[in-house]
Amino acid sequence: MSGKYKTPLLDELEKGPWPSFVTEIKKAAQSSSMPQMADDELGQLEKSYSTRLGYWKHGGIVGVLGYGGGVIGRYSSLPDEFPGIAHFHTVRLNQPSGFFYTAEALRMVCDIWDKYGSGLTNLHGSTGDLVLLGTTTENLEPLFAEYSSRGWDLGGSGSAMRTPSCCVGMARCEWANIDAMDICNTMTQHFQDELHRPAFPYKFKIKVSGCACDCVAAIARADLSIIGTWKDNIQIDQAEVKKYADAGMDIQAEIVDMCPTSCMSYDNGEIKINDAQCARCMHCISKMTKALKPGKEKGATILVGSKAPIVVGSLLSWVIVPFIECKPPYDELKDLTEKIIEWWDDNAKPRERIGELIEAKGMRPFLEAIGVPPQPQQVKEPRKDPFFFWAESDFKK
Amino acid sequence: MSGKYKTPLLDELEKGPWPSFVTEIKKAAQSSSMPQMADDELGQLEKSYSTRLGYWKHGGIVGVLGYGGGVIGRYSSLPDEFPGIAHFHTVRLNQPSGFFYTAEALRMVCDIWDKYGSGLTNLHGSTGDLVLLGTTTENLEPLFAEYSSRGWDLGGSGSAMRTPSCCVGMARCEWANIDAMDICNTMTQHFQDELHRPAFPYKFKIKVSGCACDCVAAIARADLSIIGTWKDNIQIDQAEVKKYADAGMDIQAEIVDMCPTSCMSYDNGEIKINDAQCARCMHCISKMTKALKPGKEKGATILVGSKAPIVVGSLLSWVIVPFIECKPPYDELKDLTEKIIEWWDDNAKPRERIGELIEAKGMRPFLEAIGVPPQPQQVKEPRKDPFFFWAESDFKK
Amino acid sequence: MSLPERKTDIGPPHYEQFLPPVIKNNYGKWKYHEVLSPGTMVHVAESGDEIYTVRVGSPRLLSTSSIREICDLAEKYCDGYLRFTTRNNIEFLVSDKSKVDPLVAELKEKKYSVGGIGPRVSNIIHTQGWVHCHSACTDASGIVKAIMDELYEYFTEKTLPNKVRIAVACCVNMCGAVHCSDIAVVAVHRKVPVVDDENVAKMCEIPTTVASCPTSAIRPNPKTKSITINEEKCMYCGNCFTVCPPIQIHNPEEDGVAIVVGGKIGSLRTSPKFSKLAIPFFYNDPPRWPKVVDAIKNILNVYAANARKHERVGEWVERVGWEEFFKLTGIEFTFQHIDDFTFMRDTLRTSAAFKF
Amino acid sequence: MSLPERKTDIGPPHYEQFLPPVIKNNYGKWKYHEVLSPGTMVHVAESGDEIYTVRVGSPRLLSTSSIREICDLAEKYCDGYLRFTTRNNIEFLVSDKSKVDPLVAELKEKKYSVGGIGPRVSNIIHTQGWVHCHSACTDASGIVKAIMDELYEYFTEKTLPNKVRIAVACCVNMCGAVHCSDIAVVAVHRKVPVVDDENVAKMCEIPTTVASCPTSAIRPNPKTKSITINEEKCMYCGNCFTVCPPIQIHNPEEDGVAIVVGGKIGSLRTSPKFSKLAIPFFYNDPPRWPKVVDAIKNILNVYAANARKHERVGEWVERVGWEEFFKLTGIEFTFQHIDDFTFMRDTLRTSAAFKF
Amino acid sequence: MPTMEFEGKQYEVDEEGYLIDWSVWTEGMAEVMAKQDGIELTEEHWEIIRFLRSYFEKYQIAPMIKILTKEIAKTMGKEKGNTKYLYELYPAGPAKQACRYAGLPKPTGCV
Amino acid sequence: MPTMEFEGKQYEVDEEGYLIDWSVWTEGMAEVMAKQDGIELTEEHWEIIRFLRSYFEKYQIAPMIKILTKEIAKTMGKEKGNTKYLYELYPAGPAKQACRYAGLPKPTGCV
Ligand code: SRM
Ligand code: SRM
Ligand code: SRM
Ligand code: SRM
Ligand code: SF4
Ligand code: SF4
Ligand code: SF4
Ligand code: SF4
Ligand code: SF4
Ligand code: SF4
Ligand code: SF4
Ligand code: SF4
Repeated sequence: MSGKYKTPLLDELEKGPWPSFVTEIKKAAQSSSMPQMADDELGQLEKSYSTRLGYWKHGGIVGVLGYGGGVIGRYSSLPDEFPGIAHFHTVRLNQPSGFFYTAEALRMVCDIWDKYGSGLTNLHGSTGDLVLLGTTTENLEPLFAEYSSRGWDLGGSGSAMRTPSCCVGMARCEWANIDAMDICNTMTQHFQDELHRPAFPYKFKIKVSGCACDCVAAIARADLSIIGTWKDNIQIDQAEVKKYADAGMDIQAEIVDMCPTSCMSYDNGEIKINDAQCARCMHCISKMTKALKPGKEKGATILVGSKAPIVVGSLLSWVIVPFIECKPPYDELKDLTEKIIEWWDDNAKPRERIGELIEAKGMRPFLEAIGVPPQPQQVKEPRKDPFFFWAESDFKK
Repeated sequence: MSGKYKTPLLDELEKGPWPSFVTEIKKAAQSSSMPQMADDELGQLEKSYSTRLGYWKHGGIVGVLGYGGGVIGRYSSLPDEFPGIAHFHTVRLNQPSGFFYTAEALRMVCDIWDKYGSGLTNLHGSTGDLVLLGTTTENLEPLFAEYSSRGWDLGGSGSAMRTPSCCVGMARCEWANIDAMDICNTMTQHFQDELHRPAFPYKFKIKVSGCACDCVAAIARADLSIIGTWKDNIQIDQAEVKKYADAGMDIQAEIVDMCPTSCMSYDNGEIKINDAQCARCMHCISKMTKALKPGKEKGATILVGSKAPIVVGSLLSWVIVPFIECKPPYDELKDLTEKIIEWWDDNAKPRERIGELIEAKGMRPFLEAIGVPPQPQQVKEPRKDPFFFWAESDFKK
Repeated sequence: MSLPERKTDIGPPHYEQFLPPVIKNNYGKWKYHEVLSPGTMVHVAESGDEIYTVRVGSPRLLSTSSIREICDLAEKYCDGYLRFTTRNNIEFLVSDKSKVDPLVAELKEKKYSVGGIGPRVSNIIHTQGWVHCHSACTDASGIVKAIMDELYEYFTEKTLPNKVRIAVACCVNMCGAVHCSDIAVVAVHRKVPVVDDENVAKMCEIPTTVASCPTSAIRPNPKTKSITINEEKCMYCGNCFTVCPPIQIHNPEEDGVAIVVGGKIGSLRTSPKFSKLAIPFFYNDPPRWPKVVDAIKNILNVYAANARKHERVGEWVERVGWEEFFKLTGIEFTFQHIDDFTFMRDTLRTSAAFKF
Repeated sequence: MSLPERKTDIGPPHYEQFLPPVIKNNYGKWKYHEVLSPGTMVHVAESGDEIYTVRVGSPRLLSTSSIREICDLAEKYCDGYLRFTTRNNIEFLVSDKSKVDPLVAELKEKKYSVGGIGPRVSNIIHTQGWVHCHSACTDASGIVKAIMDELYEYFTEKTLPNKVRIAVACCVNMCGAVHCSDIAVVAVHRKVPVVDDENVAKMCEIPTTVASCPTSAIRPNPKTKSITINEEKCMYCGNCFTVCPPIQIHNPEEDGVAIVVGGKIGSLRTSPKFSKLAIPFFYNDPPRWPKVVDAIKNILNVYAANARKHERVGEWVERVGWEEFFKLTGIEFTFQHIDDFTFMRDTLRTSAAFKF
Repeated sequence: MPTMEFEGKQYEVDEEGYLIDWSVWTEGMAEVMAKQDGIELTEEHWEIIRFLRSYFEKYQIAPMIKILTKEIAKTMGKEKGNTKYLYELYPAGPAKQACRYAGLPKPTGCV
Repeated sequence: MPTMEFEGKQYEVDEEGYLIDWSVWTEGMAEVMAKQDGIELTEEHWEIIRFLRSYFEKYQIAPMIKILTKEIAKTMGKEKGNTKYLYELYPAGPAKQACRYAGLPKPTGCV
């Protein structure tokens, strides 16, 4: 059913070694029960390539009953020219933590999607969802019924908790200090109502990484960033150190000299670490994984507030709790998260992310509301100007 | 005439090895023709020490005819209790560049001051003036007549050019890349009208340092900071390098490893510098002055905008012109300074320093107005957000 | 056909059911890993068990047909177990060592892009572009394809000083992690939006629209019941367009992309960093944006030639200085590079020490 | 007595007439210098000529009597030539080497403080305080005297890793260079100013007063023709008081001083730095502010014990981290330390790597 | 552009049935819209529609959900001041469905 | 508090002769003040006093010198639009002396 449009510009993008999304759009038309969708998607995209302009209307407000989110309404602004994509909504399926699948499960997702949608997907969306790209309003309810009955639920959208996501963590990584997948799954389940029924001032994202490598980029794009760490000493296997040296690693230059705190030394074939000075940055460990290991007293650092640049420039998340234990059922973490969200929800203006709110109100009211004391770990450096507030309570001291 | 008041608190500050300002106040009463001034100053200060409160009114508006600045009016808020300091104005005498004096000249200053003032001075004020502390309104005109007839003029105050100042520079420093004292003196003479007759939106300060050591703190407290530098290679005397090593200097640790650009090496007793990578920070030169010297192609970096924290936090000066030649009669420098001041004067609100104005308007209009192109040396790093302006002229390219 | 029973608030399927047995057995007990080739690695557990990972590139935009083909391969070599990475690559999870080489062979034969592990270019994080987003100021997928074709050998073979994370954002909403990428492309507008007063009055929340502007360029216009934009203040962010559709920001003549560099996410060695502006503008040039691709390749090559081992792009630039970056790459420095917004103070040079 | 002829716009006396001949002859041709003792150094010219400098501390606030005594010494040993430093020390410029030791001997005998050259504590930059300024929130001279008495041997004898520049500002106008000092004291208010409505209405420019507030805490009050201050927003900077005297900021009960550390001016090794808040408050405690003095001594000692040679206070702290600074000095970390103003973004920790 | 018929006149709506011009709304339109969705508007429904409408007329913006729930709690009792209750009345979501019935501009942005 | 007598009434001034309450000013006071300084107020002087006064009444702030000089240039000719001219008329400085005659609040701050 493909080949409805001539697409000379897009066809250029089928050349070259990297897999082509154009080919994928063409392929989608082959398996979907609604081939006209992918076809018209291709046609409209070709038009965009020649005019350098997109042809989508502003996001629509469609959804499934009982949920306020999970579907992004989308309508072509050229429905007469491309009727197959007059409706072209995306459905966000909440991915399993860590993006693990079986072939069987994925096939099921595909089968339902071919029945109700364009046959196009994103594996995965930037937030983490399994994104199904292109369906119509009338197909939403049946599609949801089929997916949900088979164990799949929708992810977040709108002014709501967004689908949490995480790195592969303990499932396949020797550095995971926390069970990122379990935490991610637990938080997702804990906040189901907040995820499906938008009632926040704006979006709220949670991401969980097992260590400071931060393989899910939590520190840059999550309102709540949970990053694993440890408290005690790095575990050293000197025999393995020797093997790295024997294999030609320049331990002094590559490891010791690159340690940001200069807390390491390398003498007589042995690495020594002054752990009190170690910042747990993961450099040495990651480059010598057989010889060095995180400590045993594990937990997480909680950071808050990162987001994209709108309105006044991007934010990276800020350290709020330097160390928190993270053991099932994660009550302390849930509790803290709830307090964080509550303060934000109570104080934010519409479309104000928590990072922006903290910036507007200052750290103090935020920390006081969530019951966290001021700590030097929360700042890179203390304030530079002499303009600081005093609360009545400070005078009693 | 001293001893009018009991000053048990201040007397405490006559103890200890560091010279005591209390003793100075007491001494002033001995030589001044108006001993009651220093006496009452002491009395009021003792009162401040016991009540923890100052007793001065807001700055007054006195001066000498034809000048708008140079005198800071000051009145005690307790004139009945301390009549000697009912008037207690300060006179700012413009110091000679580099703070050089002869005993003869200083004695002349003292003699006139004892005649018309309290006998108290500050050598020097923070801006650089020779500050005469405490006189009355009626004494201002005769005092000015005497000083000016003997070659002394007033310094700046109010919304005006302020008294420029500089480091000792070529007079006694082997690192001076520019003649800081000559530049300071030339600029002071060039801007006499602007200095004496306030017509600016706010104060404007110029400070000149001969090198990046910045011994006059120009980068932190001058609207226009002129700092000497060079363009070519650091001059190395390897024989002297050897002597430092022989004398026990750990050249690797103290010099090479502390070079911020890592552009030095030390091998076989010789220092090598990759001058293209040198930032001319002065560390190595200052610690090995017999072995290393600035290059020969000398000039200055022009920085703009530093100031104290009011209103929204301190500013350090920003690099505007990375390198400018500085030879008498300094036409290029004067010209640039005039353009800088003109743009500021045309655009600033009252009480807006030039750094604040640049912050409000952006670098572009400022640089365009003074005819300086954008250069990477002006920034520590390029902008981080994607929000940048385009002028019509940019589209023509 | 009657629909199956609808459920709500069940959340995602539990990940456990998708874990290969060797992972379930060694969960949280991995000892180390080794990168065997640009596309394969092995993780070894304390028990001695091993899991092999074979990674292949993905356009992320996948048809159900392609997913089924991938599933076939997973069943043939991995008992059906596979996963996706946080950068949208596909990972085959091979429990049986002997199947690794045959899998890789079949993948290569079928033209899959095996690679992306270790110090190289991995998949490009990107978002919807003209494929699906009304906000798009460029197409993401096309730029990504053009770049990855050109940098292909940095994915499949060549080694770099460290990982190089590339991203593309199709507008300044930056749905990827462009703001913290080693190298990234971000689409930007350059013209003040055009206001359709009649529809603004009918369709928009005026206070919301006014509040949306980062530079306070928007004022309500009581006469038209619409708004007016102060052209001097507008820096074309499009946030007003996001909240009020009749404010039109798209301008196909003058829209295009900027290139930013030097961001990073991990806290290794140096703190996470925002990307900084390297090149303020290229016109949209579909289908292959050749100048954009060249510019990125140039930056990558200069990095590869100059950085020390383990240095990320941003770490290298910060070591040598941005003035040196511009010199080495030959990129022109413009007024756009000088921050005049939130971080202005933080980015202007306040030191007499710098390189010429 | 008739007055001499009045002149205007003549500018300061030309420095040349005050230069010793050896300086005039070798102007711009100095080769090197050597620090001979904490209070003496020699500069050697290319010609081989030498100028010896003997530095003594000064309270800056000098009586004419004291200046004359200094002049006497200058005439006795230096042909009358002397200068002052940018930090208000006195420098005797000795052209005749043989006069150096006798000068030093006489100075010491007369209890002058010979020192301040090289890696030690030099004179404290400070300003008027209660001695002369209406804005003063503490006395500067008294604190300086108390500190210098305590740190005396760091001026006259002891060596530190590098120079330590101390400053005192008697209010946040910061007429010194407190904002870029190794260690500094800055006086701060802690209470919202009290508004005398009647006089504000009579004596102040309302728009100027409103505009003076950094946090927009001030609004005009049309009823009283005065202004009102939003107590929530005011952070006691006193700028409103500066432009409008009937707004009273002084509060002897709750005024006091803060201690800031880690600033520097020179561009050597690292960029110039602002000082950062170390201790948010001590009550004014005249005449000797003992807690302030102790706190400074503690910081100085911890620096001396921990910094590397040539490291300035700020360089040391940045190397070990501020969390370590608080640990080593035992200073309590409070809400006041966390920036909530201009530099907030720049100062919050955005990294998973830090010390506990 | 699709339209909606009401009392014999045609009104422009978008593809999701939102009135293009919020100012032409009258109460009867809500009934028509609800009927299309198979919803019978009770007093509880109206409570919300009226609040939305009056809030919008006062502030020119739709209230945040938390303001809506607070208001409901005030007028209808605390146990009803939550999203669950709102979704019972408006299964497609209060922001989406109730705003549409109330003739408010279609919510934009954050999806 | 010192006072100044004008038309038989006492007005509060500060130690430098500035009216404490700017609102009680009338033109005649300027004459009195000028006389004390030994200045004869010419039309040129009045030009400045009136401009200062009207500017203040409009904006509640004293104009910046550059605004004053621009205004003078406009009304009196370009060659007079400079500080030199102002200092000829008001040797103690326009900001200080003319503002005082015009009854404006005493300039504060920056000295
Ligand atoms: C689908 C997705 C991009 C993708 O191709 O992967 C996406 C797509 C859109 N994002 Fe996003 N965002 C997506 C992840 C992100 C991320 C990344 C993340 O979540 O980790 C960010 C940056 C992090 C953050 O939240 O700040 C992101 C920051 C934004 C913003 C800016 C928000 C801000 O506070 O600055 C907007 C604008 C808005 O909310 O109005 C936005 C808005 C949008 C909208 C809804 C456009 C709009 O204005 O209505 C896009 C819909 C596209 C479409 O037609 O399908 N999207 N968006 C991602 C969600 C898929 C998923 O659920 O997995
Ligand atoms: C005398 C002196 C302090 C001293 O003891 O040395 C001084 C004293 C005053 N300064 Fe200053 N400043 C003095 C150098 C400085 C410096 C340092 C410098 O010039 O290098 C600064 C910081 C640099 C800067 O300009 O930002 C400085 C920043 C201020 C400020 C804040 C200005 C700002 O833009 O933030 C004010 C407030 C104002 O202008 O209203 C101020 C205001 C004042 C006033 C006039 C108080 C006032 O609000 O009216 C003080 C008068 C004190 C008195 O009664 O004598 N003074 N003032 C210094 C001038 C002596 C001289 O001429 O040599
Ligand atoms: C599979 C994945 C996690 C997942 O849950 O999907 C993953 C897996 C691993 N990461 Fe990662 N990282 C993954 C995304 C990331 C990200 C996030 C991103 O790119 O958006 C980062 C942060 C990047 C940044 O800083 O900008 C990331 C920064 C690291 C680092 C730090 C590199 C550095 O020195 O700066 C390491 C350590 C290393 O490479 O030595 C690391 C190391 C690893 C190790 C070696 C961990 C382990 O022991 O298993 C894994 C294989 C490495 C490899 O691919 O070279 N991983 N890693 C992600 C693969 C993405 C991909 O397809 O390429
Ligand atoms: C006399 C004076 C200049 C003047 O015109 O008065 C001066 C003179 C010299 N300075 Fe300085 N500096 C003087 C104020 C400064 C200042 C300004 C200040 O403190 O307010 C600075 C910037 C301080 C800062 O960075 O915060 C300053 C930073 C330096 C440095 C950089 C030190 C460093 O490593 O950070 C050097 C180089 C050195 O010490 O090795 C230096 C070196 C020198 C040399 C060695 C230059 C030379 O070859 O003659 C002079 C004697 C050094 C000494 O005193 O130890 N001078 N010097 C000033 C003496 C002030 C005093 O009485 O103590
Ligand atoms: S973030 Fe750490 S624990 Fe998680 S996958 Fe990356 S390296 Fe492993
Ligand atoms: S984890 Fe980082 S800080 Fe700690 S020893 Fe290793 S390299 Fe150094
Ligand atoms: S700034 Fe440089 S040239 Fe001037 S005195 Fe200091 S070291 Fe010498
Ligand atoms: S001047 Fe500074 S940057 Fe240059 S070589 Fe010396 S230490 Fe290095
Ligand atoms: S970055 Fe912009 S254009 Fe791209 S998907 Fe996100 S909102 Fe849409
Ligand atoms: S595009 Fe951005 S800056 Fe311009 S008016 Fe709209 S919101 Fe304001
Ligand atoms: S710092 Fe403040 S109190 Fe001290 S002299 Fe300057 S203005 Fe006056
Ligand atoms: S003290 Fe400062 S912050 Fe407080 S009202 Fe006055 S100007 Fe504003």
